[in-house]
Amino acid sequence: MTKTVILIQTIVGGLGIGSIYALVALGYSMVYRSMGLVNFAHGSIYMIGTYFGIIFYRGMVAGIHLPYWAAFIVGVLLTAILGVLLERLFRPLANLDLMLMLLGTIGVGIMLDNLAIIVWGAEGFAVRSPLPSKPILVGGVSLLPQMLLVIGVGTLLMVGLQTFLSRTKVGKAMRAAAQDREIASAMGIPVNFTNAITFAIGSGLASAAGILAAPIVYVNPSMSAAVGIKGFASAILGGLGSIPGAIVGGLSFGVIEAISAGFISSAYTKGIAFIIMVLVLMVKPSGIVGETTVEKV
Amino acid sequence: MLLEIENLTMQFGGLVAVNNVSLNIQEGEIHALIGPNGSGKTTIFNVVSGYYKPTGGVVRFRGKQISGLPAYRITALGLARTFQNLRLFRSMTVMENVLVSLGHHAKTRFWQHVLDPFSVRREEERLKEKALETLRVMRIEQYADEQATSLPYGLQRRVEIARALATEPTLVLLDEPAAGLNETETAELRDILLQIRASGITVFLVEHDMKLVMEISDVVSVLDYGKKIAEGSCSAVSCDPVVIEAYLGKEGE
Amino acid sequence: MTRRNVFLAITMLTVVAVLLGACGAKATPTPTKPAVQPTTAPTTAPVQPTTAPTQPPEPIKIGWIAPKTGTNAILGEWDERGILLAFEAKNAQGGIHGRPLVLIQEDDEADPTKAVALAQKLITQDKVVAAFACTNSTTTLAVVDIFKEYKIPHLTSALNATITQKGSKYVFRDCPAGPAYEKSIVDFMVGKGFKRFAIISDTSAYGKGEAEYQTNALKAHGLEPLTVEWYAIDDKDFTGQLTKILQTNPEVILFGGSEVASGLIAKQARQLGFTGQFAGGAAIGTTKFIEVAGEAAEGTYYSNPYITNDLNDLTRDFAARYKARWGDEPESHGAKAYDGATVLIMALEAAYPDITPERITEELHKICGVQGLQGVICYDENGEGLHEVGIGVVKDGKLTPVSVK
Amino acid sequence: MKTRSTLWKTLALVAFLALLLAMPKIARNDYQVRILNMTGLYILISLGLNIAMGYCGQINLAMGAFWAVGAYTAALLNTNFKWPFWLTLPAAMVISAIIGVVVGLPSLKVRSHYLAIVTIGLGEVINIILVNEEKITRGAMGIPGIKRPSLFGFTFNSEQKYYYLVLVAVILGYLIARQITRHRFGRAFRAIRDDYVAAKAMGVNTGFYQILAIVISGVYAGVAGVLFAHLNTYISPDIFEFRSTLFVLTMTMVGGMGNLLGSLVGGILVILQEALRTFKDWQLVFYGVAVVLVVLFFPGGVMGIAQRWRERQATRLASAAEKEEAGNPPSGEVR
Repeated sequence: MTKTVILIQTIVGGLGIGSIYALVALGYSMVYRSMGLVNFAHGSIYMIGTYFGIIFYRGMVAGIHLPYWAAFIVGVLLTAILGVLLERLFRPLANLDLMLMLLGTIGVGIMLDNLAIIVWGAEGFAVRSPLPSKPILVGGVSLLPQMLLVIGVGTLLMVGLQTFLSRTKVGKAMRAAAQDREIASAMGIPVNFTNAITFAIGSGLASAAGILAAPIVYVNPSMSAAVGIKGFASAILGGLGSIPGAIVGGLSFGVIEAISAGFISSAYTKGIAFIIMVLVLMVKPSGIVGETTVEKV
Repeated sequence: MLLEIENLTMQFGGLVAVNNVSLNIQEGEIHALIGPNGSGKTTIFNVVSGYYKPTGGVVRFRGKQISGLPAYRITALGLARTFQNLRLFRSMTVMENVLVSLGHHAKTRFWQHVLDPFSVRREEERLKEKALETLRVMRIEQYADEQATSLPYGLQRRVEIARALATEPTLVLLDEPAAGLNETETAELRDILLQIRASGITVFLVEHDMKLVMEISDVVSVLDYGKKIAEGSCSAVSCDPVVIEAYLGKEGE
Repeated sequence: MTRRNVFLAITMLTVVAVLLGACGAKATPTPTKPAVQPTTAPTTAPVQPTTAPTQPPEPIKIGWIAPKTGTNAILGEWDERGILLAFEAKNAQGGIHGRPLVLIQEDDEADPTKAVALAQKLITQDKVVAAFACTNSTTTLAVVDIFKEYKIPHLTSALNATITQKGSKYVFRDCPAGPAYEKSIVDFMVGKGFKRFAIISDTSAYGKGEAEYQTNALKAHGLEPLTVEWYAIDDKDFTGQLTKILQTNPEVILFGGSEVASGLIAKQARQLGFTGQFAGGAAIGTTKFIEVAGEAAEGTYYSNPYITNDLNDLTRDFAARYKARWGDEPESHGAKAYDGATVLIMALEAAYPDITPERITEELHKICGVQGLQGVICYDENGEGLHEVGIGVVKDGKLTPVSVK
Repeated sequence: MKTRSTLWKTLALVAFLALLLAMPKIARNDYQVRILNMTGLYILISLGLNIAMGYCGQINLAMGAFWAVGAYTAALLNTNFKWPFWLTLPAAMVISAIIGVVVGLPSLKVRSHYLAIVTIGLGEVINIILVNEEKITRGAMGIPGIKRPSLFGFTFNSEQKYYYLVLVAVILGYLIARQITRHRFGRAFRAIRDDYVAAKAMGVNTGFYQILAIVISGVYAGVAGVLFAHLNTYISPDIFEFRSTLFVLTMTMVGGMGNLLGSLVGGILVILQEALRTFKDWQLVFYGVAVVLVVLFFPGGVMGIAQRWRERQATRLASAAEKEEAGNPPSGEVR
């Protein structure tokens, strides 16, 4: 392997896990943008969302065995519904200050995590990939079909989301509501409805990330913590509330991790990623893509 | 010259909020800055008090350049301000609000706060006495222990001014102190402002209430679209056709 | 401080007292406990008088501290299953001379602070005579001193070598220590002619320990690992570490971390084109590793005293009962716990009727020549009972013995 | 009237202190005293967090790391150089203060959610260093054999004896926190929290006070760390992971942010959490539910309930005052 091949290989791996972070970060950013709420239970939604899909794929519910793509759709839809319910629960939190939000949503996260342990057990399981496990070799770089699926579907979802927000009526309403709640509701946009949709989409994306990643990673209730924090860090790194920011943040976080593991120090992987995040924020306090806000006097 | 504003320009992105304004304030005067909404009055205040770094020009206070200094340093040099939208500390009583401003006059060190409660208590009493004096000037000493934000609006305005005065400034910037006040309150405010000037503090004032401005100001500067269009005594300015046009133009909109 | 605040504070303190009383009032029943309800613990009288003939036999309380939530929950689950299997069987036969065994279970969340407090709870509040504590290395290291201080024997499933080197005569390991596993596998691999080793492990106390033992074992053969790479226990993508490892062109990748992460690493290494050999210690000879690694597990060598369920009559019987009770194939962690429970039961039998921590400790130290699932158990003065591990290989997705000790 | 209420206060305080002194006797066994000791340590950390977050509005989610810094300083100095508790304590205070400046610096640049993740990140980095710098910290294996403190030949070698050490630390910690927050420093902190912009205009050197608040919180956690290291005699990095920060955050908010008594009251949570153990698997589910309920219905925590009552009183007064001035409606700008 030449140096370039190694570098590309490392970056591809980083992009794979980065796509997961990005999809999770999108949930944080969308909900923050529309409700001003940072949902720290989002990691748990990611975990529950994964289970919601995979239990059908593995035939854990009344022996129903769905094909992977069908389980994917069912899981995403179920998680979207869960998102709508959670939006209702979180609505009173949206106007509180950051720490109450943090605590309230973390409380819900603890609840979800432990309910998952009670329902599905703490042990967890490995998931078989629906695609061949043999990697495709391109110029010395080995590409795993499932990883390509993650990156591909992830990209599709992100592009789709952007189109939905900019082209459709509901999407435009959501953007308007995100910009200014009061004006939007004065204009007759049902803000609670658009919030619910936002929450549903954010949760659905997290579920999609989880189900896509499941064959690569391992599914258990404690998978929520690490992805939850890194997804949030990604959203912040890109600029909280920005859709492109979440994508850029997620992908960069994944790539930074992979590169520091491969080229700097594997023991300090997470530490290096966090340090880079802090340094970026020092230079650009609103994240890579985030808008700089002028301090209002 | 107490305050010199020289060729000040403030740009936000493409928007020029203040355009090459020069302005001088003499010691001991009440200097009013007037102009239609959005003409850049508050922006000048924000630059002078250190919240914005000007994109052009300099501000000197007693001959020392202050543009670019952090706000708290400018306050420490003797230049205090109030805010157009009240910005009282909501968790504090009126007394505490004023005590915050007295903070940088305190002599006790941090270790004394940890280990030497006696000198801290002595100092606290001294500061409270000082704060009460300021409250008396603003005639709100009877509200000292009330939650500041629970007071009626007119009184909150006065707490805002009291807080600025407590920093012991030589120049105080008042941003629309009469906004939202009724006639009696405005009249009282006028007396207070004159009293402040009498005590040797220079007043730089942004105000929409023309009656008040004309009654008390020594010098009036007029801004329009970020430019200074007139300056002079009250009578001179109020007859200036440019000023009248600026105001009429605004009314005609 | 206003008067109201003072009152509030006093009220709160009263609440504290009540709460303390509340959690002291009942010895928590366990899910598998027979119908006998322990009577409310009296406030004084540390030792109960032996059972009066008219009263139902008093249960023997054994403590258990392990994670039931968090990343390490799986360890707790396996441990619990093995112990309960042994205890239930014993209770079905009437317990220790009619006294049923009760397992008082506490979740330490793999947090050493919690583990210490829970050890004190089990000892001073529930008044257990012995305990299983703990399954993780750091939690165990944290509680060893506590059990020593209160002179209560405890069995641990953790592998870190230093656990038994802290001068406590109350700690017993229910499996061989980490170095035994790693030395055996490294010796075996070197014996097969391999010379180029790379190590990948996690940064937990377990992973750090195993990697260190592997490195030491290699050094004993005059070899150095080509590289030692690390990951955090919740990492899922190892491309960075693996590309770095592959650059060193190793013949063997040694796993030091847990079963799940090692399984993922095996899978990802194969996908990155690694064609060499995998090998590892305790965590690798498990069905979980095979489940996660899938085809990539094939041909992996592992060291374990419990090589397979299909080793002898004892293990086959255990596997059958385990499957019947838990609906799952057993693996080495369950076997460790089962062995631990077995020797504890033997010590209790031997100590009867004088079932005190001191007597149990004595009896545990006397245990020697007991045939367990993992081999012949014989405790030395440090509490190490097993020293030999065998070698196995993953063949057709099954754990298969290569050499048995 | 006044003297009577003072008498009441004194009596109540004496009774309270007597109760505190008697706690180890009331507790039934070492485990319960242990929980009380841990409660004391958590209260110390919570006091620090309360000053930073409750008073100054400075988010510091690296409290677990500060706790670790204190504990590791004590452990390393004690085991390597045989420094006694009375020397490790000031050493750890100095070191946590230095780390406090480092963690505090970003607060000058970033705010709210951004600051939250920055402090989480820096906390993680400290923990990762503890895990990986084995030559110094012994890594994940932790440091055993830390000595119990002794004073004039009296060794705090049991939970009961240690309780009094912790008690003294908590009382001192509370009194000092009270002293800091009541006067100039406290006012500057609250001014920054209430209105950052206005605080600057009132001559408050916001940057200095922001960092000071983080430093104070770090020193409190550091002191708790020293006490913890000498109590537990064994420490390892996994004790100080992010969940410990979360727990302190939770207890402070349940008690009441911005009120030092809130930290004391929040200590109940340590005990409550132990009491919830009865529910086995459901323990943490109930814990989560309880947290959500507190946030939704008592956002100010226990102390907030008292506060709310007082505020309602105040608004009633204010509205009465406004009615008096009826006929001159204040401008729409009033709230």
